Amino acid sequence: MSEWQPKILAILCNWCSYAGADLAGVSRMQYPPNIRVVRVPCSGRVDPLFIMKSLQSGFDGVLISGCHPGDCHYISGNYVARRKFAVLKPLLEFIGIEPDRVQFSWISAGEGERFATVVTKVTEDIRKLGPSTKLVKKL
Amino acid sequence: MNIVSDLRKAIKELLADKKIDLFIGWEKGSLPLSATPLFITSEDEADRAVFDITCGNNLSIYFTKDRKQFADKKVGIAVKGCDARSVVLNILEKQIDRENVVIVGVPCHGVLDKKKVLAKTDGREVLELTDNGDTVTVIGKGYELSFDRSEILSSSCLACIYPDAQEYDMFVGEPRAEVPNENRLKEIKEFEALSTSERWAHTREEYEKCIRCYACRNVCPSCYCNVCFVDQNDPGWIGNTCEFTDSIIFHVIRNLHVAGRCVECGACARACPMDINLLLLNRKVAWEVKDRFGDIAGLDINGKPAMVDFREDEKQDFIMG
Amino acid sequence: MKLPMKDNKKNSVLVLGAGIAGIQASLDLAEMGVEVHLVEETPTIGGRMPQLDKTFPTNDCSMCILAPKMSECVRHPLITLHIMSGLKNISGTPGNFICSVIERAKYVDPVKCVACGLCEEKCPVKIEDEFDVGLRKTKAISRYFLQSIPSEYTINKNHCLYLTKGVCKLCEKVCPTGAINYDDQDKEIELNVGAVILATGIDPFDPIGFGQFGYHRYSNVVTSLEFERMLSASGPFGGHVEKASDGKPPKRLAFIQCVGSRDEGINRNYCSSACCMFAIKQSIIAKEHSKELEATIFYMDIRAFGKDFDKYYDKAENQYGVQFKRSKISEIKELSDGSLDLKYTYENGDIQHETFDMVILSIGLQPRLGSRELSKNLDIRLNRFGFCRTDTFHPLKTTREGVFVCGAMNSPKDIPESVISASGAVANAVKYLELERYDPSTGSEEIKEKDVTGERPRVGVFVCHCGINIAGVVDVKNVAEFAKGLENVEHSEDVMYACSTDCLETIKQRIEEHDLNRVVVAACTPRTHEPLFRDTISEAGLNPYLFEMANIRDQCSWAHMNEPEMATEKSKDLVEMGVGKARGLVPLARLPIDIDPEALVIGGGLSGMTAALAIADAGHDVYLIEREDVLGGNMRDIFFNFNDSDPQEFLAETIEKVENHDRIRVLMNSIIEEIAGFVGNFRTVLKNSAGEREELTHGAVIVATGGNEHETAEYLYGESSRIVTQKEFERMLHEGKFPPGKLKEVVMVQCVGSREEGRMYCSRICCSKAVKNALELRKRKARVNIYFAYRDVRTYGFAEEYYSELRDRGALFFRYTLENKPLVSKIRPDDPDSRIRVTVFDPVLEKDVVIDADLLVLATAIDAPEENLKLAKMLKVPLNSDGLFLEAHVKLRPVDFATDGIFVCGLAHGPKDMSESLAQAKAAGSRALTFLKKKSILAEGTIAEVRTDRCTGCGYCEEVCAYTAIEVDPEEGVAVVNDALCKGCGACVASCRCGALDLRGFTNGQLFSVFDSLELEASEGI
Amino acid sequence: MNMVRLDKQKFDDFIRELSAEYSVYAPGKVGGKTEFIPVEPGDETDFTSPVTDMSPKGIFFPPAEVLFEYDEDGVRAAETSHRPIAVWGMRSCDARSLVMLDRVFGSAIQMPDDERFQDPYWKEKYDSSLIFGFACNEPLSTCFCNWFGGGPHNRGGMDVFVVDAGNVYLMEPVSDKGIEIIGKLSCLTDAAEEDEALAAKLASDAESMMTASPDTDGLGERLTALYDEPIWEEISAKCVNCGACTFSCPTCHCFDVQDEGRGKKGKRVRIWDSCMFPIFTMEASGHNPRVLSRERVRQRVMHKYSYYPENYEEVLCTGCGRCVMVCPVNLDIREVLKKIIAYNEQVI
Repeated sequence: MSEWQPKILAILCNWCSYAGADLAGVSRMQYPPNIRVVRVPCSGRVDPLFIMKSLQSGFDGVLISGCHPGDCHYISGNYVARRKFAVLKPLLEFIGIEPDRVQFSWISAGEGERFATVVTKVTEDIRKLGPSTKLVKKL
Repeated sequence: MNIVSDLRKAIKELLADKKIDLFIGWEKGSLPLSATPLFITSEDEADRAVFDITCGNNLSIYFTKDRKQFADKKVGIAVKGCDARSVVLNILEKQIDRENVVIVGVPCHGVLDKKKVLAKTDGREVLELTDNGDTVTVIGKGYELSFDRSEILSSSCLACIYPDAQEYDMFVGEPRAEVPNENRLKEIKEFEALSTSERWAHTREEYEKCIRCYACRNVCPSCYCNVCFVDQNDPGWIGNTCEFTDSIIFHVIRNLHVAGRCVECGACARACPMDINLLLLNRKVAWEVKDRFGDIAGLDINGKPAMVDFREDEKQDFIMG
Repeated sequence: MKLPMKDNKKNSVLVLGAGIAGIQASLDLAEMGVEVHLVEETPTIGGRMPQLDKTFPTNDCSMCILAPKMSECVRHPLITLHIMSGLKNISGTPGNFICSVIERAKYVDPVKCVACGLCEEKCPVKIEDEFDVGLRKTKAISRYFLQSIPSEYTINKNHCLYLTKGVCKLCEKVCPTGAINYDDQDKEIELNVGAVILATGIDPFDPIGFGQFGYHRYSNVVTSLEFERMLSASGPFGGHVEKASDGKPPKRLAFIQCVGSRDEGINRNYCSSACCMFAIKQSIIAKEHSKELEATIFYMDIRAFGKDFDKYYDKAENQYGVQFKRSKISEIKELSDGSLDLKYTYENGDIQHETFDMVILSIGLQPRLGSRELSKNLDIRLNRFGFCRTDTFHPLKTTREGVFVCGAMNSPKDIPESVISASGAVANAVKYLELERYDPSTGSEEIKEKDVTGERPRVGVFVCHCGINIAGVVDVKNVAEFAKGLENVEHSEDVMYACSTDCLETIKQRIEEHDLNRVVVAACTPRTHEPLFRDTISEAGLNPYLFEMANIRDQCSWAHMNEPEMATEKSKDLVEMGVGKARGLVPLARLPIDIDPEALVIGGGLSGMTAALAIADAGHDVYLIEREDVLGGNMRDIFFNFNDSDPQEFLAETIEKVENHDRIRVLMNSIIEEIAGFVGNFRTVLKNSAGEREELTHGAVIVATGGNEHETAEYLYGESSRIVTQKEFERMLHEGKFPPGKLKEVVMVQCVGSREEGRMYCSRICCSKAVKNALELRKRKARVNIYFAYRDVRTYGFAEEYYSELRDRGALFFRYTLENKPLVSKIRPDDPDSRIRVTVFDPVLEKDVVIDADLLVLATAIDAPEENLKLAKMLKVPLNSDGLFLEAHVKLRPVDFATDGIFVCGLAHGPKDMSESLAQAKAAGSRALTFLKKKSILAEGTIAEVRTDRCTGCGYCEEVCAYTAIEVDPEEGVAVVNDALCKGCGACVASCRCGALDLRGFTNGQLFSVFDSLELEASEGI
Repeated sequence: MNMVRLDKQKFDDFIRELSAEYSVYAPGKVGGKTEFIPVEPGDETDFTSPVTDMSPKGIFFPPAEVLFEYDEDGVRAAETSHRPIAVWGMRSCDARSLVMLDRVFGSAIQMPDDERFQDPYWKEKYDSSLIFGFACNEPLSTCFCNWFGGGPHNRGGMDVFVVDAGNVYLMEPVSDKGIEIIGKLSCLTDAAEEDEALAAKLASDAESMMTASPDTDGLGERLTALYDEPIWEEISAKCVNCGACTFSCPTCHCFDVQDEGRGKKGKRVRIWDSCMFPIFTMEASGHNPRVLSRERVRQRVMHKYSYYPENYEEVLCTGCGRCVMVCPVNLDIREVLKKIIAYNEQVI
């Protein structure tokens, strides 16, 4: 691999987005191999610090995906999560982090194609930005 | 009408009527630029109470100190607009029992920021301060300077729209409701107008100064965790050294932890020994909370804190289409 | 889990049909400890729901909400699935049936098949895909649909080249596991069961041959089901609707309602009940896909009668701009460019033309093909439309004792009604069984669990080839080798099929050999395979939670088939992250929570009594609380029925049963002062009219507090003896006491208080009730003129027939709008018995009609009682904006609350008729029994926990928890998790600033370890 | 040795000469705050206030100091520059603070020569350092160095004592190192007699500006007697435990050790701690002997004025007044001490 390849952390909720990712695979939809998926029960489980920590660890971008509004397996977990992200995202942009580094989406269990599209877009966005530097902690 | 004498009278009455065991107010401090918190348990102590431009401290912080130290007491408290919101927020967060607190509002015209005064004097020591209303005069060894009040007010006050308590049991003087303030978003908008790299350069410059003393957190009336996430080490959330990414992440997460809870009292910024513009990010977060969820921290005693509430049809422009 | 005794007819039920109703019935039964045989005709469970893209009125993704139920069903140890099977006949007697089940040959060994799909890829025979209603091709060997459960492939013997012509065998050649078995034979088996539940569902109406709308002649005329598949993201077009004529997206859509419904000419004089909402949903979804798209719905009446449906209708019209045109389509013509010219007539006779790109026929629901034959085989009777026959007071009983029906098999139904009827049928079925309370916490074959506390992590990694599914892309050996170098990895190897029986043995062996205390399997998805591997490691003595999967197939090799090197790199990372997570895993226990066997039913109306009987009949003590001094509730005012059965007689019987039941204690004149506790352990304080208090303990609560007739101030109600509500009118009819003088002109006004500001919902039953009472009036006074002022006539289901009858009998119908309500005045203003002048605009004649009425009957709305709020607060359950109790999920959990152990039925949940109330009450009873039948329930392993030293008691966790599973203890000032109620979503954890909460199995530490596990090439900082 | 003088015009030359051998630190402005920063010839220094916002202790005892690093190849000492440090412009109070810190880090009193009790990170920097101390001609109202044996012209802890005398700096070597460096520097000239007279006048003028000290005799023992008295509640009532005092204090030296690692790579870092923080003495068991604010405030006061003097016969406070200035609630240590003295007299 000579060309630089971004590494993107994807935190997916178990019931919708992770299932959507599985469906993309079952449907043999092809998307860039740059994401590394972490499964959580619900997008409501995602602490904004997870995002900050993964950027600090050196991931070039982070994608968080949960159930569409109304679809949450846990009734309202994604709504609670949405408020956190709604504040985090503009704050990160405000301090000068490139907006595309951290992205959010809703992907349902039936949206295999959408999963592939989203991952493709996120990967391309981050590839354009180049390697993440701003929040990476050097050890 | 004299605010200070009315305030003293109110405190005395509360104590005399046994409505409270303790009143928290301010008294003149040992330095000309700082008033100091005063805990009043007897009527004669009430005569030490003052309220002026130096009374910056948000006294609601004492409710959460030492794990709700006043839990069993009836406490009266003097509040400015921002302090009142802290009290309300603490009530919503079960730190204060509404029944056990008597909120006494005082009319606030802004509190000074010592650092701004010292910038005006080029760092020369101030030995005396006179508040003339629109202007403020300071006297030091070999100089006397006057300047507009607005020049030395805490940045938090310059953007304030609720100078007075909206929730109170007594008010000394006439409380004002929301006061229009054209500067409310000025700083945020100006900063937003910069390019991403300019913003980042500024962030970097500001937060590299951080020495991780946590004064900002420790004076914050909304930061009352028993053990702050940054101090937890099983697991360790974030590094405690002055390494820049750790510092900025600490501050960003703290901003999020006070999202919908920050009353923009400015205590953090005034306490910062490194003079980091901490308010900028807090204000940005407070504005997002207001803009997106319609919430202002501590304004509605019957409401829910913003970050535990939701509406199904909320703006979700940040979610990929 | 200890299984109740097997092969005991007294403890097993056969469920025919594995749609949502069949699945729900099976799950409820199994949770009560009943052994279930679920017999399904197709190769998958799920029924119609997987075909749907979204569900109304919440636009939930259908598959998202169904999939968890499907996997729960397929994994339940008490449910035996018989796919591709049919029920041939039932012999024996109720309580002791012998069912002959034909299991058709699948030609693929389900044990060996790993659902890799190679066979389908290679199969040369293309056939129409049934699931995608012919919109795409599938193969002669296929998986029914991509997310079908079970996932194994089957061969269609009518199309397979080998089975039909004796040539090919390609699938056998490519199958990596040797799963193909061309010699497979149909089998007949006999099952001895106590009761049978039928849930064979419906078929969509087939408009072929229904020439008028040009279906199959014009390429851009499609059915609503086809359109649904087009809209579906997992459908044949990936959610991009396109016209068959030119493949371009349509700009203008026309929906034609009632195709195959409300049509006497084709023996379908019933309303299919769901199509109006279905069309509204499709128009909203289509508009969400493309903003410029225009949608018009051509309809007779919009029947948005369900909970929150009118709000949805309103949203479609006013927010999405969907056009609603009340008119009749008289002709559709295809134009040269494939677009369609619609000719339609408004009610005033205006004829219009309009051109559309696509026409969607909102097809009705009809009995399943072959239901006549089935009814003969099973000896049950059908109604005149071919639906299974039931009666008003026994809506879930077939004509054969011990055989019950649920879902849409006996009448067209939407999903929640199907789910309700399923649970309700279960309550009926269990009466024929002998059920003991059982204890799921006592293991049958206890394996001693190894204590790994304090041990250094010793991780075993198994990297699966999955034949060539993974190994064809990923360098599996390389990945396994790489894993050896990871910290704490004690053993790593590559295996051909990790899920195969011999490999599972290998895993157990390695655990033994290397003293492993954590296992990582890199293979397919944990969503399907985690339970299997967890079982495996627990057989080797490890706690099942010491397991982690890396998904290198579904989310790697299959998705990166052309990038083998990158896929291998990704696999390594995923394994490393898996090991990172595994390192920090700790054993988790599922702790038992004792369940009190008694139930508390709040409300002594029809619903409350029925629910109480359902539970009491199953052998549990029930406390039935009634605030008044009489049982019966609203039903005391119902005297007629569409058929001739007598509601009062039924009510009297029911009351007698309740009062004489030795397991029901009726507490009259009692109100609830306090309810505390949680599932299995409630404590309720009652106060009776004498002021005496009593404390009850019970395991479940059923809310059946009913509804009130809205007290209207409109239409001069209360100012004349000649203005009455439908309820009062029904009593008048019953008692024969009409206002003095002749009774010639009777006006009925519908929607009084419903469907307008302040009550934006349809009261659902008023149209049918008014039609019923009007017919009853006609029976008594044949010469009465009846004038019916309505907004939409919502006589859904079989009530439609009576509506036509009323029309046939000459009642005059006037449609009014909110802007143009009927005007009412008293002819002699001062006379309390004055006749009433009603002026109503007739949209057909386009002029006002004045009627001097002898009686004005108002169909007043059904209100939620104000006391609901108090009770809701005590129970900590939500109300909707109309003050009705809000169920856990409007589609799939219609009688449950999010909080376990509390259920709702009857008018407390929303307006509904007697049959619906009866079904829902039984359902609530049944749902309660799923808990009460257990001596204890097991808390989840992955639940939240509190570190009290860090907790400040701010209550944020309490606010975000949807299950009331965490609360701040007012004494201690710290949060306490209720293990019984926590579902493990982690919303509280992420909302806890103090770090006082954590989620077992997904702890902060474990997740941090995952984020930190990769050595990323950190670029230079700026 | 007598005083020498440095013409202020030659200040750049002075710094240049010093830089040849030393990394030179002097007060400068960083983001509006004054602290000791590395300087080069030509850089601006800032002497507006006698008390820099941050004390100079960070030069020798940084807020975060890497102790060692590790990776797969093993453990390595952290990289340092090894250049000796010269500090210009350190006031009397701060120079004295270094002596106090050196007693802790430099050696153990009982076994001064035992290397095991010497902090190499401190010693490496401090032992080779050169302190150009600065006389205070105009002490602030918050200064109270005279309370504990110091004074505006005190020479403790300095290698060279410097007086700002208008156009010139007058320098007086105090230590051997000071004599040596004065001898080496070419930009200096001998001071005149009037220079010395001026220095003496400035010294007495400055002394007269100081507020009178209360009777601090036996403060340590008095405090010990008060350990269990309720006065601590009153003293600590307004304290919000922000830690600003400890971070700005030139003598506070409590630290915490943190491991920073990811995968197989990492480092161990020493960071400043503060007795004001609730978790300051949190034990691994979860037990915390100082849960309450008053217990921690007492600890700070006791450490400075009782425990330290018990070991080293001098209080751990130079009276620089920084804590008085930075305290957000104006909890003035001078008032605290006065209160304690008064209470003590009243009780005992």
